Amino acid sequence: MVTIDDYGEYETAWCPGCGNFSILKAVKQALVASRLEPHQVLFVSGIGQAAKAPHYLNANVFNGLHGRSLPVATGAKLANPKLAVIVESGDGCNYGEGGNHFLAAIRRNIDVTLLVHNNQVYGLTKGQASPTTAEGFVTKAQPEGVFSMPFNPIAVAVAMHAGFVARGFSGMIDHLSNLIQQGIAHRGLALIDVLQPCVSFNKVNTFAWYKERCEPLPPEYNPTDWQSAMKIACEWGDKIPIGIIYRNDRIAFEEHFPVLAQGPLVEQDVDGAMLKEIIEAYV
Amino acid sequence: MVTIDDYGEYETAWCPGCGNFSILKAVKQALVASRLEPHQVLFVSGIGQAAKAPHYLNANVFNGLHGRSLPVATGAKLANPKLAVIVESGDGCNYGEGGNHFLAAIRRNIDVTLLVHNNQVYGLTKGQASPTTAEGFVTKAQPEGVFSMPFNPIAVAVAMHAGFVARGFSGMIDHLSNLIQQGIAHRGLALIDVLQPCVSFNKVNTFAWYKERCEPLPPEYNPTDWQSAMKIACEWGDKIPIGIIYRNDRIAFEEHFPVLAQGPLVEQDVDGAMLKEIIEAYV
Amino acid sequence: MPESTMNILIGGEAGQGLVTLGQLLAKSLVRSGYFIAVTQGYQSRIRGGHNTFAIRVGLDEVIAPLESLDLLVALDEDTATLHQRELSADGLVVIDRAFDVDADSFLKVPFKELAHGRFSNIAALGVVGSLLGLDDALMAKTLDDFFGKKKAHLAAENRRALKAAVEWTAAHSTAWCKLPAVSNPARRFMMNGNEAIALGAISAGLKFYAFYPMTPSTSVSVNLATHAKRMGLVVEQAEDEIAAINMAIGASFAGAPSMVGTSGGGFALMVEGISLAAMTETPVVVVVAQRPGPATGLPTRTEQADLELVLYAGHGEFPRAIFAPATVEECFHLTRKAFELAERFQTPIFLLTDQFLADSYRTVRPFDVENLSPVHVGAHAPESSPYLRFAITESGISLRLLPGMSEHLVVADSDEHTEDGHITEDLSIRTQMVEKRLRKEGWIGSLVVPPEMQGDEVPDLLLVSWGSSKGAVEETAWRLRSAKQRVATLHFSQVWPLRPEEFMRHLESARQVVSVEGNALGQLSRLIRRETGFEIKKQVLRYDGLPLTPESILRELNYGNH
Amino acid sequence: MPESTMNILIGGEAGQGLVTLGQLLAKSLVRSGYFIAVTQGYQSRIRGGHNTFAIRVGLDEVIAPLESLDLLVALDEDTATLHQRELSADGLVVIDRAFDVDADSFLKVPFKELAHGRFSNIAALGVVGSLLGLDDALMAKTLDDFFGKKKAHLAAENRRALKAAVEWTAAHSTAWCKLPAVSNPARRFMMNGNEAIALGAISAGLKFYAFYPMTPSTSVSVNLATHAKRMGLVVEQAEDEIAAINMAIGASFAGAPSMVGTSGGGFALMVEGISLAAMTETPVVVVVAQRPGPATGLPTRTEQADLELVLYAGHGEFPRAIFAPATVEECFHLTRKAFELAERFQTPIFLLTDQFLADSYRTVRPFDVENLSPVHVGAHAPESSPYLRFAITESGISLRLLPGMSEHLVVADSDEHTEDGHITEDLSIRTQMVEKRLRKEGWIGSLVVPPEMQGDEVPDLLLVSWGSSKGAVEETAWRLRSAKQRVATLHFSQVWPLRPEEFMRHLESARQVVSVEGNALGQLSRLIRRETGFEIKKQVLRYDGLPLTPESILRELNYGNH
Ligand SMILES: Cc1ncc(C[n+]2csc(CCOP(=O)(O)OP(=O)(O)O)c2C)c(N)n1
Ligand SMILES: Cc1ncc(C[n+]2csc(CCOP(=O)(O)OP(=O)(O)O)c2C)c(N)n1
Ligand code: SF4
Ligand code: SF4
Ligand SMILES: [Mg+2]
Ligand SMILES: [Mg+2]
Repeated sequence: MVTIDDYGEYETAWCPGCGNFSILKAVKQALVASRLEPHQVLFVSGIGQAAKAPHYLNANVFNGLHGRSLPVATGAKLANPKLAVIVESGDGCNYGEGGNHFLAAIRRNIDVTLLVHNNQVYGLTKGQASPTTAEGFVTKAQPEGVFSMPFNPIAVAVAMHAGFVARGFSGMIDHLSNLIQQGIAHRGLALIDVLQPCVSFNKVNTFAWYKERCEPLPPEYNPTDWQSAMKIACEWGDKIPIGIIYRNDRIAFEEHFPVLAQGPLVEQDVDGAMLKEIIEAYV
Repeated sequence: MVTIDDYGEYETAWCPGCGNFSILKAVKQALVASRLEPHQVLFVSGIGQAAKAPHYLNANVFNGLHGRSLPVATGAKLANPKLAVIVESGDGCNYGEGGNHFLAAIRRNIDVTLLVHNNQVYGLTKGQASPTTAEGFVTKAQPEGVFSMPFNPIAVAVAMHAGFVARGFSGMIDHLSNLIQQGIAHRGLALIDVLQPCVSFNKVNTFAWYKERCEPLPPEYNPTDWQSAMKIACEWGDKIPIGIIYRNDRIAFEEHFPVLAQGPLVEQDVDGAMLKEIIEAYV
Repeated sequence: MPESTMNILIGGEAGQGLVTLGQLLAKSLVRSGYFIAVTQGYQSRIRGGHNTFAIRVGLDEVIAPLESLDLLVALDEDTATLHQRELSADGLVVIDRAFDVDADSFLKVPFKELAHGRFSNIAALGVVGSLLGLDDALMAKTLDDFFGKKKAHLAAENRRALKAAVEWTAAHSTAWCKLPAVSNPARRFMMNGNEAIALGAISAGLKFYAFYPMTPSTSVSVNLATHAKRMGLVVEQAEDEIAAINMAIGASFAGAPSMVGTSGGGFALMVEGISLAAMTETPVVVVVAQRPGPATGLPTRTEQADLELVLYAGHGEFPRAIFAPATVEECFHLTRKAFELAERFQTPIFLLTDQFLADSYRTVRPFDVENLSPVHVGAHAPESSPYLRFAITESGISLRLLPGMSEHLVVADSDEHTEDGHITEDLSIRTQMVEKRLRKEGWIGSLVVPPEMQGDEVPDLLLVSWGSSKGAVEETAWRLRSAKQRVATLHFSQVWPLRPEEFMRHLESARQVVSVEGNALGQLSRLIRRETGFEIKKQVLRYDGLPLTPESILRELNYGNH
Repeated sequence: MPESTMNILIGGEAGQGLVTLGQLLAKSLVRSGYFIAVTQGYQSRIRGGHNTFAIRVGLDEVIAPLESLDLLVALDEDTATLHQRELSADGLVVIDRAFDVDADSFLKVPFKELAHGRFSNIAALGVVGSLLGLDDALMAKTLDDFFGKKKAHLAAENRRALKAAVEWTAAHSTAWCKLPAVSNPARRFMMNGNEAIALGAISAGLKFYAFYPMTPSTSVSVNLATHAKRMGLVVEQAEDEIAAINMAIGASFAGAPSMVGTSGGGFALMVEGISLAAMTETPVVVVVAQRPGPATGLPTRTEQADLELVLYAGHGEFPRAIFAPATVEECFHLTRKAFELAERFQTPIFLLTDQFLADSYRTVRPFDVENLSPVHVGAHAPESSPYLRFAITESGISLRLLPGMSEHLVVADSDEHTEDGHITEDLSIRTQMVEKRLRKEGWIGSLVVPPEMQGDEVPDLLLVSWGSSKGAVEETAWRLRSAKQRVATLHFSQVWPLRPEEFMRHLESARQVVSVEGNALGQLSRLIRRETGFEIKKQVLRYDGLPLTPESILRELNYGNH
């Protein structure tokens, strides 16, 4: 049986008090609860503070470019559908630089768990606005405050009929861990947007700020009802709903490829006879 | 008074019967109705069949890279807010290669009219699937049919509270022309997704197919009601609603910059005294 | 043997079935035992405009396109007007009787009647095939094969048009000369560059391919998509080129031999990803089919102006190899070699082709399919832990395990990393890792495809070329030699790395060295000078969007009309 | 005069106020009349780790960083451990008394008490300033200016800590030597490379700037954002680098002098946009602040390995210029020159800097602000129509009108185009347009900043360098000359185009030529050989993420410890 110790414990480069620590803990718990062993899991990340997370546990890791974790994860999943693939990266990475891949991953519904550490700021580059930063938020790069409307990943994902759309909060580890576990179990893209205080650069959306607002959806909430999901997706104010906001059972992308039912591509030989037949057709 | 003749008449490189001809006509009508003279208008396009449209009328034109018309248009509008800036390009250009800019333009709410010739296919490159191609649609590049769910630009734009969201049909020129005129008049990003038959590569969503389904929204429809807009945005089947689906009065992006109230940046001198003061602060 | 070829150009508007006609005629020629080389010229539009499909045919291998025409098949009036001046002395124009143009050399055919108002292109096939002396039955079979079962309903009608045309030609036979017959034609393929790349890749073990459509690379993608289901490939159209290269890297990391295909502008978007592949030491093969730039340029034409872009693509410093196939056969074999190098050296490897070669159908001798082994991916898991993905070795190559395929954990990072793949800011490890990666370049260099020298060892004139221009340059040299000049050629089918010891003596022993390139800056010349100090002072450069031809080269060399 | 400098290194964790301390000390030194050169070393994290802020100070211009330390200010124990071996014979370590480390050379200060448990960094300023002999009042004023009105509430507390520290130092004054006093210090700026670029750009008329944050370029963006409102600039953080370059192109097309700033990986994403700017002949200035690659590499360190990337970025062929400022002054002036060239030649112009220079504060002599005229944008509308945006001219430069600013229509296309800017597939126009664009390169070449030669005309050793390594190389030469060697330096602050006639004789007359570069492949050497054939056989290369120093160069030259 896999235990939390199998996932190790490492020194990090994060600031003391950062919300990332709790997310890391929740991830480990979820992996254990999912009975996954380290070598069965592939973490793909981009660049940013959040993107360092996979370095701090035992697993396969591909820490790629800023904004590009979803395509890498998609490729890896399509090469080896047996891997449990988890993307872990920041709000800037996934909704900023990587916005186009976010849309495409939802459309594909590739079986990847997408964990976005959403601290509403670019942490690693020292506090510029991210796509989820609130209007009016002042930074050194936005001295007059942010002019753009914040990106609502949940609303866009629900509008696009993503297969699994959830919001968590780093301050509620068990709740979050459970969401991640369900996300991993879900066949298809599972978006989990995790509200995460950045103690160094976000002095507005602090731990206390989130704590005061985050409220788990009631047990009777039905995440398969698109209409109400769309409504919940837009709630963001004194109350911020957390939990699984929407889900459906769209077929996972990799299931469209019969070849992948046979397992990892690397294990499959080149069919010489078929190749010959194909080449001979050029006569 | 500007007339339709001021906008000229040119030979095109389009296939006979292509829906682009009608869109071109509607655009010219709308420009005339908007009392805009050719030199007051800047068309920005990408690459594709739709993107050639601005070559076929008289106006200022920047025909840039595939997928990148929105950033070019944003830069141009921010340099000269007096220009009426219209982006005209295809579904592949705007929702595929340019997906990230589509999201950012909506968030900014830059005052640009975004005209998407949506033929649900990549025309110029000979018929591969585009982001709006229906699931199961077979092409040479997708011989097993498209696996991804089509992108619904209207739903995403409404979910993101875009300022002006409309759908038109090339087969209803006057209706379309009116939408375009209203889009130009709207201060902020105006998305007009135009259903456009591609006679060469889309044998499913033909003129007849659209004609049968497209239905103008009833006069009593209230596009300022977000909830019902979200519902209408998802209608796509035997009936496809056309018209202004959603609008609000978010402030246009360029209005955040006091300097732009003074007109084009090129007309504004470098304030030498202020520069001196700034530089002297480095002492 | 260049002089004994015949050059046929079919011209017309897009949408007239010109490519179908060209392919059918080409295929019929190949099956009849001839060698062909096709040059396609088309515009960035789907209907209308002026497109061409030229077939140069001969009894021996045809290596280059030619400007001078023997037979012009004009599907519209424009074609006759535009190309008549390229017609050789006894050249013939085949044209629809309906057009109001005429000359002695015109064979005016009642296409509409022959084709009953449809399939004029099939009627043209019949006329041209008959003029050339092709067997009717062979043409009919080629027609059937082409339309296959799917379009069987068209087969009968097509055959009728063909038959009518053949009969009409027999009845109106002119004095125009047929091709010399080939007895017992050998079994050969008709294949273009992009098809050969796709097949070469599959034979090398390709399992994952990602792309975003872009002329002239798209047909690699379409070919792979066509064979995907039967060969168990995953072929995916990405949302953009950035996604394509990153998907390929992810798939390769997880064990699938992977490739992407694009052209200059799309490749420009992959530049960051190339650097990622190099840093994470992930094998990936990148096909760049060149077309004229900058920016969108001339999207359907040809050029050789992205050598430098590909050579220096990616921030930071790392090893790579660049193949530039000269022929369709080389497209096949160098693609295979690219996969081998990619897997072995765990770094991006490039195939640099162009629109001309991509679309150029050729007669190709059958491949020895049985003996084409695919690459071996990854290594066996070591017995001991911890596994060090980036172990610093003398060769620079580290044992590559695949994630999920053993209990060992595989960690890769785009940041500088320790031997176990984790992010580090230790500057002494940094130095070692830079050197480790660069050591691989030495090894790659020891395996280069050497440039090919042909002709006099001590020539008066040495013509240097790379990639698809090889044939045009060799034919130029052949012509000059026929005119008793001492001319040699030095051709590079791999443009990086270069091994000066393999070609310096050729450059130095020639009285004059001229480089012939399809670009405006002489990019190979510059590279040769960078690597050797040798300056190639004279250059024949072409950058109007058309492939180099013997005539164009001779003109620039001031040898007039050879 | 390098030997009469003093080298101070402040080390500690991120988050300890080390940069603030460094800036205050540096500013106090500049205001006291000294010249400084700062080297910042930091890690890719916000808190913790090991960061350094080194200030080399002297009476004359300080041109290079140094490894050997005279004063080590250790805000943590690690700093003492890591850097003690760099301490010169009579060097001193200033460290908190609380730490359990000791040696003769340690001055142990009760920082917590002096600062009342807060603002240890300000107490350190007091101690170090006093040791150096700085005036208390000047330090106090510098402190006030720094925290300004916004943080006035901190001012009193800070001044108390400063005062306590100054007094403590006076009481515990060691024999450690002060700096020689400067009477009547001149008014000078303290400025780093990125600040100078921002100011240079504003003075040149910059009106639009787009960026996506990326170390070490971000401070250009932040500086411009800071001044935007007062100077009437539009500064916009884009959704990605592709958007940034395309926005800048759009803004420039519409008349705003435009710039983007990024680093290697972000620049890789702009490569397609660069080609677009060239094709549409739209002026744009591109700042590339280098850091070590490939991929994410070492994001906060320095390197000079993207010369080739920038030189060949963009598919297709077109003219460009690349400036590589050597100093903060050059950052200012060459940015201005970049804007001038961009406007005049209507093509992308590059500024290639690096983390070292970007973050290196220097003492800078005041600019003559009154006489810095901004660029002139666009031309006057011609009286006659039609206006041809891309008129083919002898110089290659066409009259640039701005859309909406006259009744003339301005049309630009990324496709090949006619003189009026509309898409064309006419291949003879294509040829003319390629040549028109490339003709501009000749003109740009005639305006290059010539490389700077210093020292013996016929040296035994010629050191060749580019960009920010100039100072280290010149100081190396100076040291060798002091040791009676005949050494000269040849430095390039513009790396493209090159004009061999300006430097060939220097290369050829030296007995030995050695290039000194912050990369692993000797990229400038390769370029020089490509352009001239001259091979620089020996290279001193550094690629561990740190800037070149005189010591590191001398070590590689095997001149031991000079
Ligand atoms: C192509 C590219 N552009 C920019 C950067 C610089 N960069 C590194 S991390 C980052 C932002 C990170 O923000 P986010 O994804 O929200 O992560 P966080 O640090 O907040 O966890 C940026 C802009 C980069 N590494 N690569
Ligand atoms: C970076 C880049 N990638 C790919 C292409 C090739 N390309 C040109 S047009 C096009 C698709 C056009 O589709 P769409 O935008 O829907 O326009 P349509 O032709 O259907 O009107 C593509 C993929 C390109 N020019 N540039
Ligand atoms: S900067 Fe913010 S996100 Fe990054 S480690 Fe520190 S607290 Fe966490
Ligand atoms: S291919 Fe389709 S979109 Fe393009 S011109 Fe033809 S019909 Fe129109
Ligand atoms: Mg963030
Ligand atoms: Mg389309």
